[in-house]
Amino acid sequence: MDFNLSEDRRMLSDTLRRYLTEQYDIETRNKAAYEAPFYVPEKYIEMADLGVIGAFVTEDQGGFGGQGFDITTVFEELGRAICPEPMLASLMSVRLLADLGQDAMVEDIIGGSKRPALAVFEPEAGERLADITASFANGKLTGRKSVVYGAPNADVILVAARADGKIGLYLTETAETIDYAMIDGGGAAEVILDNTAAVCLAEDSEAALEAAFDAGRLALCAEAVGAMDVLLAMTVDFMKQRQQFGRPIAVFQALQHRVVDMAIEIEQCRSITVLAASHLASDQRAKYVAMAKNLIGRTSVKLSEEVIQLHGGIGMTWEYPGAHYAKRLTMIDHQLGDALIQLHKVMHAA
Amino acid sequence: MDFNLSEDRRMLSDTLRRYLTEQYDIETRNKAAYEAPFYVPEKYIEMADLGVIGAFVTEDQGGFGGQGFDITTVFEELGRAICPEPMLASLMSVRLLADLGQDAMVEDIIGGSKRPALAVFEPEAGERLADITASFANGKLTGRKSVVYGAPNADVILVAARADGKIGLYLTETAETIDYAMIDGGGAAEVILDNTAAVCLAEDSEAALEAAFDAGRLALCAEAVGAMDVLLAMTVDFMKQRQQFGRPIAVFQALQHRVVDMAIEIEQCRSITVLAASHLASDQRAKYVAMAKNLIGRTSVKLSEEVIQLHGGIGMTWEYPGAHYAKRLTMIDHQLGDALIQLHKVMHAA
Amino acid sequence: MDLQFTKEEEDFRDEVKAFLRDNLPKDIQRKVRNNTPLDKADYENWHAIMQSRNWLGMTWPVEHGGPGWNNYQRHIVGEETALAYAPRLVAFGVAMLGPVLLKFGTEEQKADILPGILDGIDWWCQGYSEPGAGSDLASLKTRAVRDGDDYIINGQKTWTTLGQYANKIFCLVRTDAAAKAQEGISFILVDLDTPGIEMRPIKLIEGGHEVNEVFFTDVRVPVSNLVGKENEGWTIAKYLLTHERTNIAGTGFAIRDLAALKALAAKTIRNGKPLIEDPLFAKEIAETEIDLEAIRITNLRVLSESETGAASGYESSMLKIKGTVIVQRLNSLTRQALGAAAAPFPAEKLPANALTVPEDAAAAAAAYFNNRKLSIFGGSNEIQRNIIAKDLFRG
Amino acid sequence: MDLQFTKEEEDFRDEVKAFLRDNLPKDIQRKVRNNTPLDKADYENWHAIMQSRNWLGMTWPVEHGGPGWNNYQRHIVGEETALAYAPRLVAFGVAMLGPVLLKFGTEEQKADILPGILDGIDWWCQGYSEPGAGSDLASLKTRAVRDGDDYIINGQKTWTTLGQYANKIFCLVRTDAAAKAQEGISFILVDLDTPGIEMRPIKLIEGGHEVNEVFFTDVRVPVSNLVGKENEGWTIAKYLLTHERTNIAGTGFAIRDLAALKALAAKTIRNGKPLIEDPLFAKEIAETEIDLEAIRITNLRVLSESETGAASGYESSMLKIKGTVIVQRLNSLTRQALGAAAAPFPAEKLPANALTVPEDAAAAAAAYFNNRKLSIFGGSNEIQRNIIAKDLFRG
Repeated sequence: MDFNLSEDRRMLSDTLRRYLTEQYDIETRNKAAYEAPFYVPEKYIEMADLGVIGAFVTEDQGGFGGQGFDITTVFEELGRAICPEPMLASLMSVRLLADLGQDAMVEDIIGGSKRPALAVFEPEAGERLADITASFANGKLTGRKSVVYGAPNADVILVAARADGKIGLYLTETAETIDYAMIDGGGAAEVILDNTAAVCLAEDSEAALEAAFDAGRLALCAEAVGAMDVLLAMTVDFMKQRQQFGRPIAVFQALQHRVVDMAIEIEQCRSITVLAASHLASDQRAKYVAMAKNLIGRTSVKLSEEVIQLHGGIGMTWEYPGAHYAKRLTMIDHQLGDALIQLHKVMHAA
Repeated sequence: MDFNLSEDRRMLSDTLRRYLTEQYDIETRNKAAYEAPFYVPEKYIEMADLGVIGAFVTEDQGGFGGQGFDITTVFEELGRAICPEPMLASLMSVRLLADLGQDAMVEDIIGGSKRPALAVFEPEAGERLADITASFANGKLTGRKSVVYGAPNADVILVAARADGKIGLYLTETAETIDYAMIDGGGAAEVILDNTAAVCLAEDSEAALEAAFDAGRLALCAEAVGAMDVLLAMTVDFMKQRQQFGRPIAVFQALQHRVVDMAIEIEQCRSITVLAASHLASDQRAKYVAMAKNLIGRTSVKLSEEVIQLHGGIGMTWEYPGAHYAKRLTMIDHQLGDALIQLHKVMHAA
Repeated sequence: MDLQFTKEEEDFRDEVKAFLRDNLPKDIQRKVRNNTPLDKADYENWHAIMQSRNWLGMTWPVEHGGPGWNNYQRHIVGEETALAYAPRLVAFGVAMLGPVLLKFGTEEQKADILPGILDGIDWWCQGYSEPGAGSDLASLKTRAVRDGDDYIINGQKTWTTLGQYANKIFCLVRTDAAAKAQEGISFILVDLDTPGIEMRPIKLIEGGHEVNEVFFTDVRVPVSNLVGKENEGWTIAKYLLTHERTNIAGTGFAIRDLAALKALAAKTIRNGKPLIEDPLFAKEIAETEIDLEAIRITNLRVLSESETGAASGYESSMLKIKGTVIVQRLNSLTRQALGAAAAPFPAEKLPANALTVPEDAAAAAAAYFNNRKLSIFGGSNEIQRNIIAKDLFRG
Repeated sequence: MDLQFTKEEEDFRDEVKAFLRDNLPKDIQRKVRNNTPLDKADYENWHAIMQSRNWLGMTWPVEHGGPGWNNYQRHIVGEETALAYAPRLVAFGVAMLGPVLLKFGTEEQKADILPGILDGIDWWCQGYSEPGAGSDLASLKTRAVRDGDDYIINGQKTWTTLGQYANKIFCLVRTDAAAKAQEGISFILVDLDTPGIEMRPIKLIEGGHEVNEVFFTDVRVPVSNLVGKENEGWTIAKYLLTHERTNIAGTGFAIRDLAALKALAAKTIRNGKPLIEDPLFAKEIAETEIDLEAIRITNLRVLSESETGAASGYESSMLKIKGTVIVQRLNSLTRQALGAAAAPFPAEKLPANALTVPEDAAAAAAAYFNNRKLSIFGGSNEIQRNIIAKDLFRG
């Protein structure tokens, strides 16, 4: 049994942390997160150069990672900086493309010269593949995709669409998008498919899409753990400095115990994320990823609420970095299925 | 709008509180609660003389109450003393009998000379009338009833049983019982019906039984509110006296805030019980009683756990009265459908 | 025991409903429903409409231009205005300074200032909190030093709500630096046009601008602007804090938001069926509804008591804590109900055709974050717990 | 990163399983499964069986008759014995006094006392808490006054678990009344046959007898019974409190109880269908299972760290809090699952035909109440939170 990162992952983790510390302080982050294209293209390429995207796929596929722990290593660091670069989109897309043997495109994506997004879910429907109505026929896509992460400024968009009753994967470079910042920063878009030219990558991609989403969910869990660690430390620091009634509020036992309960839950989140990462390639993947995303969702929302409350008004301000961590942690629960959806999966897996 | 008890109810409340304070201290209570017949027959009759049972039915029916607030007035006082006298059985039974015009028996019950129990639910089935399998034919009852409150030593047992597809109400004086104390005190029994002689009181009693159970649920809510008030006061007193680290533990803010949260919830329980009482005769009865019993169940279990924890080891001892209040409050949730069952009703009523 | 409103009270409720139906401007109502921030004109417009019936000064006696309502009437108005998606009244003049002047002000101050609150000439804001004095308000440091017939004020206030629209501010200032914390504080009125005042916006977590910092540098204010006696301002602050505030539990907002949540959950598809049919989500709604029914009765119980005696600090603290918890839980469930669609920011800037998120729920996440303030301001829920604990464990 | 046990560890697990299958007496197993209290002979029997393989002294080195296990092996044994419904070992001799003597005892004490623990001749109990010294253990008042070669002990201990079966007790006593709280305390061994000792039962909330009060009146104990130095007993107490306790999170019990709960909920009919199909109950089970999976990994993480360094107080406090919360939640759900049938008391005295409550769940309510102790004893969860807070907020 060994809970330490391998040498390679430790190096990637250190490099990435140093890069983000130097290049992505909170002011830079907030500017990037809310101004179109909602990330910094040069920084995206620099991060690709550091090997961030290569870590998402295996050596066979042209990368140097691809395991659960590679993903968690990268995303925990991204979470520590609440980095808005669209790595979630890149992760899910590059793994799909790599599995389909799109070696040339995978190489471009790993290098950062091409950036992909993945458009699956639709307005007026739940987040289930079964609810997809977008369709592909005669080389054209028709339909509407909503909340497509990383779509602003993306070079290619992978689209899940129906043809002959199956849900396949299609690639377009010409889809119209309505771009917006997300409330917690970073970009997403509505994707409008109106006889949009596309090529078919695979005719039946349901299983592959589920696997890609589970990799995305695992990434979100790790991102949350990184953000929670930092937010807890910020809160502790704040409480040691903030004076009320002639004493630092860190001495008030009622507040201390609440912070302790959060600290314990963060360790629980770290553990369940490790467990899910270890199962990313097993036949228990779906269950353990759902468990992890459920616990992360429960904890991250509660943590955010507690942290804002413990800071008082200061935790409510845009100027205070912790507020952005709290927002990100809350909104993570909205991505790729919230705690409730994951809990249903666990209940049905049992 | 007026949240004060009427003059008559105030008098009943005062009289009953005085009686219980004088006659039902905790040692008396614990002895009665765990030694067969698990109550004190003389005291039962004295309480009947005080008008406790008369308060359960209307003047037309030979009593002097019968409204929701009459029930809550009595049971709040019983709860303050966690009195094990089998008034819940008497309440549900006498209301059923009064509605069926069984005037002579009602008179005996109000006077305390006859004591009834109500046997409805069965082992190996949920607590739904639909699940009843006991049957009546040719003047005989067959089946098994479980956890029949107040059955030990009862003079008559009302039995819900099937005949011709309907659930009717039957009366027997000769049923065999397996008596036991309940873990929180007071008596219940398994009732064995093996060609047991009985008379038919009504052939179709489903609606009447639901109404009687709702009256019972309301009573349990009020009992819980009374017990919670006393338990909170005991906990506050304990915390003011118990010294640790050179100070009364009442000064520790983390503990204070937990007590405050309980105190608030107790007020919420009082309010929802008042609301349910006001609806006992309305067409919204089932919904508001379910709401009340749900909130009571959620709160009473949580309160019991918190109180034991706040007392440390002392709250775990038989000798400490608060432990018996905590047990009673926990087990109230097990009677006549727990918080989860009530919540389902609320969800379906919405 | 009688939980019913009287016939007169129900008639009054009908009158309020009719008034709102006929007079609440549709554009303002829509903004409130959609969680779109109101602008200055919206507030002024709504105040003027309420004042057209003499309903603005809710707690004021008739002789000063108020409606002379009792607790129940104020409760009914609070509930109905919330249900109708009317704006909250801007409390600082109407519900705070007004009652303070009526109790502590000189006749001259009443005559000078009260009319301006009702007729909309003056927009008051509040200068209480400071960067180092939040929950511990009594540690405030802004100083007012006597200089002839003036005070000279130096210091900084913060969390000044809607200060960007105000022309006046009432402040707590320290007039005796030597006195113990609460004893050297005075309550003073300041014209925001006075030289030396600078107001700077504070951007909140969800991106909105509703609070401000106010900096005072050698601001000269006449002594006659003092309300009450010098160094007795804490009495006034406490009066306001424990003053019976009808609407503190916010049950009207909760009832409204619960109905909206149910409607949203009924039209939101999740896992292939309406979200409201998901038992796990329905459980959250049902529990919240039960909690709400209970606080509604608790609120009426407190109202009924305070019609005879005064509501204690204990009771308003209890209503504040539980009321904010319920509203915040509803905000959270509404946010959750949107799923992935809660993401866009700022929701109101998206093209109308951009997303199939119901217009009235598009800003649900922003509203959720913004309403975290409910358990912080006006005495945080932790401070309220301390108040209750003091009462519970006294003696 | 590797979450798997090694081949050797898995082989060891199989060996433990086989041992339990072949050696755990069925009657004892049944009592444990049914929450029936064990009697003295049951414990002695089980200790002897474990000792037959030299497995009793779990943490002891081989040269003193222990198995010489590492952390993982102890973890595996803890988990497998729990899953098999084996009794908990009586910790006071094996897991507490033994390690204390190994670290602080003289060679003579080791030679005299350790064998008696393993061979079952001595049953030790613990004299730590006092009526006025629970969470605040250092405020203990029981005094030991030197008199020649003896100490004379006066005072009262409480919460002495299974003291009714013991013949020996180790105590914390105050040997220097003038010293500050923690400094005048010593660790001493007392024979319960010594004149002046009286043990009285404490009946617990659910009716059981497992703890006792012990009264000391002029009890004369030789100075040679001191462990460690006079007035340095607090060091020993702290060593025991922060000493790495493999089983502190109780994950084995939780895994076992979760499986039993699922089986119970599958055969319990509620609202016309198996309770486990009720989404609201299934939610509780699923959330608890997720929490359990997480603590299981947290536990392994801590184990893995403590194989290289020492586990901090922070970590064992965390495992204690979360572990007890999970076990208690499972107890609570099991109690809930029984519905009305949870009522009978004491469950084991009912005739076998009395109730259709599964035999193994009949005492579920009693077990629930009894296990409220888990978050109280061995340092309450509040004390554990204080320990973690001290670490978190240090500096």
